[in-house]
Amino acid sequence: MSQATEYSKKVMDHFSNPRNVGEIEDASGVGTVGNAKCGDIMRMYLDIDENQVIREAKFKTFGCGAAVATSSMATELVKGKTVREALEVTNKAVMEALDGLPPVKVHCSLLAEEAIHAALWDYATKNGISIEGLKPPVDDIDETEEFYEMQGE
Amino acid sequence: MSQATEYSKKVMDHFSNPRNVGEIEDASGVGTVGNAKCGDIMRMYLDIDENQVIREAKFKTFGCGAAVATSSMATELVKGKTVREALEVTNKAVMEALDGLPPVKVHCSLLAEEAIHAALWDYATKNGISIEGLKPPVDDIDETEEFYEMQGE
Amino acid sequence: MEKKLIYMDNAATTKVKPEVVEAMMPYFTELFYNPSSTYGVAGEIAQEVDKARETIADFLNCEAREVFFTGGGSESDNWAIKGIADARKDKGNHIITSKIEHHAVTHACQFLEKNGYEVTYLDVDEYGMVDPKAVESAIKSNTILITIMFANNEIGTIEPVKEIGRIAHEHGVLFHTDAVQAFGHVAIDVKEMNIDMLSASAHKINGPKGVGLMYINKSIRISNLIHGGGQERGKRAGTTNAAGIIGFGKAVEIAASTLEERREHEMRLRNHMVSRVMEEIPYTKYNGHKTERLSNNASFCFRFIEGESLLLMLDMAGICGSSGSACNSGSLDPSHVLLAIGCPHEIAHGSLRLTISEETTLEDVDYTVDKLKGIVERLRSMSPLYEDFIKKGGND
Amino acid sequence: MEKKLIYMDNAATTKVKPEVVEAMMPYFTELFYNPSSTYGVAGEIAQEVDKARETIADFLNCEAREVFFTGGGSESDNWAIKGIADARKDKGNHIITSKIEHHAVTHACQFLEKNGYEVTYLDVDEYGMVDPKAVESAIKSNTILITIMFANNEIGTIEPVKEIGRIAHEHGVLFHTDAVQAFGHVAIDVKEMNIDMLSASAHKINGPKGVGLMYINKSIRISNLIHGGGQERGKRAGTTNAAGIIGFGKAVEIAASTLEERREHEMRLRNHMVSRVMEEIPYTKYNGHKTERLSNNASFCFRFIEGESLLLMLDMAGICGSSGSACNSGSLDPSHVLLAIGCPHEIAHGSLRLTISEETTLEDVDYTVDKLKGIVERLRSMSPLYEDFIKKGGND
Ligand SMILES: Cc1ncc(COP(=O)(O)O)c(C=O)c1O
Ligand SMILES: Cc1ncc(COP(=O)(O)O)c(C=O)c1O
Repeated sequence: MSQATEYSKKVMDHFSNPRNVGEIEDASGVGTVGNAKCGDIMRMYLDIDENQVIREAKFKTFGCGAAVATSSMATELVKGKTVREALEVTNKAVMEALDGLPPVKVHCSLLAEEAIHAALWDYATKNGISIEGLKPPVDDIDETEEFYEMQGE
Repeated sequence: MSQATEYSKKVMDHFSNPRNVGEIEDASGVGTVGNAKCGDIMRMYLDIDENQVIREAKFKTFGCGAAVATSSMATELVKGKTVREALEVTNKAVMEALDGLPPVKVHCSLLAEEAIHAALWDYATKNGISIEGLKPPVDDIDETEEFYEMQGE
Repeated sequence: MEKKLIYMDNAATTKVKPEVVEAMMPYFTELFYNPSSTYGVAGEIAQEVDKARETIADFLNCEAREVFFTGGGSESDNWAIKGIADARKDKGNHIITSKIEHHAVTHACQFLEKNGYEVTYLDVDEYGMVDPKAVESAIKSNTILITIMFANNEIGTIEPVKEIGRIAHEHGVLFHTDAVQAFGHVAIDVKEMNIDMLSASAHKINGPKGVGLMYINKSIRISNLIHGGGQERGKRAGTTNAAGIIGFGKAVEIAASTLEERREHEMRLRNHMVSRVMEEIPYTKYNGHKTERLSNNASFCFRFIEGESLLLMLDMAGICGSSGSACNSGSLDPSHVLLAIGCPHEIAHGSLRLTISEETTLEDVDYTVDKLKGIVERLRSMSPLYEDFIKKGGND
Repeated sequence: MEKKLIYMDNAATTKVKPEVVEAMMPYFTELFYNPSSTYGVAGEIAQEVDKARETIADFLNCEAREVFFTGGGSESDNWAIKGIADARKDKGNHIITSKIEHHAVTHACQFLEKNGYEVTYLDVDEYGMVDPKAVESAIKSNTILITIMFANNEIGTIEPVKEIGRIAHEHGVLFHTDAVQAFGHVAIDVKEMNIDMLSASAHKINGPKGVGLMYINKSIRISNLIHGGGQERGKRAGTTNAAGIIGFGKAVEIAASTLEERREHEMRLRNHMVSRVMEEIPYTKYNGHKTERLSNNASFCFRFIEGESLLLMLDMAGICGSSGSACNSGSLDPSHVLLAIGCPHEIAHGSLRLTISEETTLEDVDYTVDKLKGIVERLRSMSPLYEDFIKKGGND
């Protein structure tokens, strides 16, 4: 099925004009998730101030339209939030903010959630902080992905 | 496939205007071949004079377009012939005179040949004559028919 | 082709409606794209295909995702039977069908018989009715599928589908129905009628040839008949025939909205035709059920004459009819359906099927009966069987 | 949809030519009759269907009665493979194919593997070429069929079909070729090329979707995929899709008469496109064979970027292309063809297939390359893989 018509307007908007593309030098936290074999890699950069507020978020993504859009939306959603609030930006929140995703693309939103977590984990590790509810990033998310692919028919 | 276009013009002519339809009262010979189960029955009436010349031939046929046309052509071909000459009116001769038949209809021309033979046999029997080369009609021509059907793909 | 033809062979195929042609047209040229492609224009075509799917789903009272497009009714029938046979081969190898199914069903079943499956071909009564009780008795522990047609293509009899479906479900057996003749002519509610799978074909309801469908209840696992690309949710491969499907959708939309009026019109004319034929042409049998039959179907056997000759003469009079089913013309065997309802061979040979449409007029019908009368007389006057019958005093 | 689209996806499907639409039109309405019917008008349609069959037979250098119409390329492929598997099951159960076949072939083979057959999937070289010697080595005493595509749908490579056919015949094995991409684009002589069976599809050569064919050498016995009525000499049931077939015939007639000029035009533009892309876009791989390839096909892998994003951006620029094969879009797996020619997964994800036609202009090509260049740059600037690559100094 055609992606262009399966994607919501919001997804197409975030894909064609992605917000916050780029790198942050000396970022407080950087997380990279996904792998090239599966066709999606997201890298998220966070700049976090002393009050644990996310001042700035940037991303780079190798992946499909949904991967780009969810990355873009994820950066938008975490900006200005505290670390704790950012943890609550789930894949569902990202999907809802994008007016939904086609079933086969749900895994992209999961990847975005994981990218946030991975960047936060990096920040926590670097600063010796422990953030409640944050788990270490999985090395290879193949399994999770496959599970979610199956959900999407 | 459509019979109307598979049949030659000659076949369609003899089907739509069959020659010599009818009965001959007190015919010199009458022969009926085929069976209703297979969908074709031909009955041929011959009026044969003392010189063994066929003065008149008539037919009745239950069957498809080709059955009617071959019966009609067969009566035309035997009329005016001697009994011996009539024996040489083979199914091939009938087919050729009709500019050919579709493969699945070849058995009709065979039936026409057999109808002539059956009528001649009846004539020979009634008059105690033996006609060289004439065999008694087969009771059930199913087997022969099936053979010819197979030929016609 | 100047002379006007009276078309009385709507069970063989139907004319594509101008609205349907119009609906299809853009998808040959401007919108020729492959609906599976990524680009936007392709996606718009995919949406039109899905609209057709929804129209059809509404008509059948099922979900759009339970409708799968195929290349025709025969493909759907083959898919249903072979697909279930394969998917359930671990569960059993027995299939129940009837003696009056279309060849797409019977020949698919015969193929399976050569491959280790067992098939029960149920008898029908003199009207072509399958007895639901006979279906029930035939069910065994290894029965995996019951396939009984919705309406017969030759004699028009409508089968007790709902009751057969109920029985199938009671015994945990799947129920498929070949509705190629019924779809678009009779209201069908697959849920209410206990139908698990249903075959239909566009060209029988003023849609294009080469497009069919299968409704498959979403709970059913079936193997593909055509493997390959991911079209039709991975269940039927092949580049989506967008023009054909969109035409099919349009045809169903029209058929749905005209169902009742068509039925009434056809019933009125068909009944008039049947009364006249039965009154005016002696030694005639009316085949099929009196009431439980398709509104457009009339099927007769005229004794002492043969079907092809009859059709040729009708053709010369500008009337298109059929003898048995169109697929079998040119074959030398009499219809298996007529034999199954108990016609002797020689009577089965003299069959005529006239199937009208909403476009048929009273004049068409009266002209047809007038001509038919003369033709039957003429052929009988040439028939040795009739000669014998008369000589025997008109008694068998 | 006002903006002009540049269509570079002719391997997915093609626009139906106006002459083809015109040829089909009458068979939807005035001449809608079922070609199998008895009446004269129906017979005239049957004759037109047979004319199409003859046109195609001439084009392939076979007899008309060796051409069988189907519902598409996928059906033909499934028929060839499953039909021979069934017909020869007493002779053997081994099939030889390649790793780069269309899914219609590979998935049909996988289905057979679940049903007791054994399939050898031959490797190809980095250009996608099957080695005839490897075919020969794979033949065993129980081999019943070799099926190798004529030309690949993703990378355009033309296989050494004639040589493979020769080997097949030397060993008394049947040879089928999926020529869906090649038919109408490359001259094919089935006799000269030792082809026993060949699949083709109308919509790849400016004909309608939902119509395909199979050439089957007259000496071959094959089981039906679709059982039922006696159409197509009893080998493929289903009411004859007269409009579709007549359209197919017209498309072949045109294709036959324009073969050389189309090839030259396409080669010139394709080569220009490839040179520009390879010169102007770094880190790009040109997939497929340099010379033994379809004239309209160009296939690239752009490192560090992903295909769907690329396609979406091309779409926004009004360019229709494809990534892998159209049937698989939306799937998350990279193309099995690109993996088979040795592309690593992440590179295979960045593939783009551009397939031009006789209607493509030099301006179209230049516009496409210009846009493509910018899009690849933009996507790379967003790519973490590219970032890593550059940080490592541009070396792997
Ligand atoms: C090589 C090849 N084989 C088979 C097919 C299937 O053909 P169709 O879509 O007509 O079923 C295609 C195209 O989709 C193809 O490119
Ligand atoms: C009852 C029935 N089943 C199946 C078919 C086959 O449909 P199609 O010709 O579309 O393959 C037909 C008509 O030919 C039919 O009448």
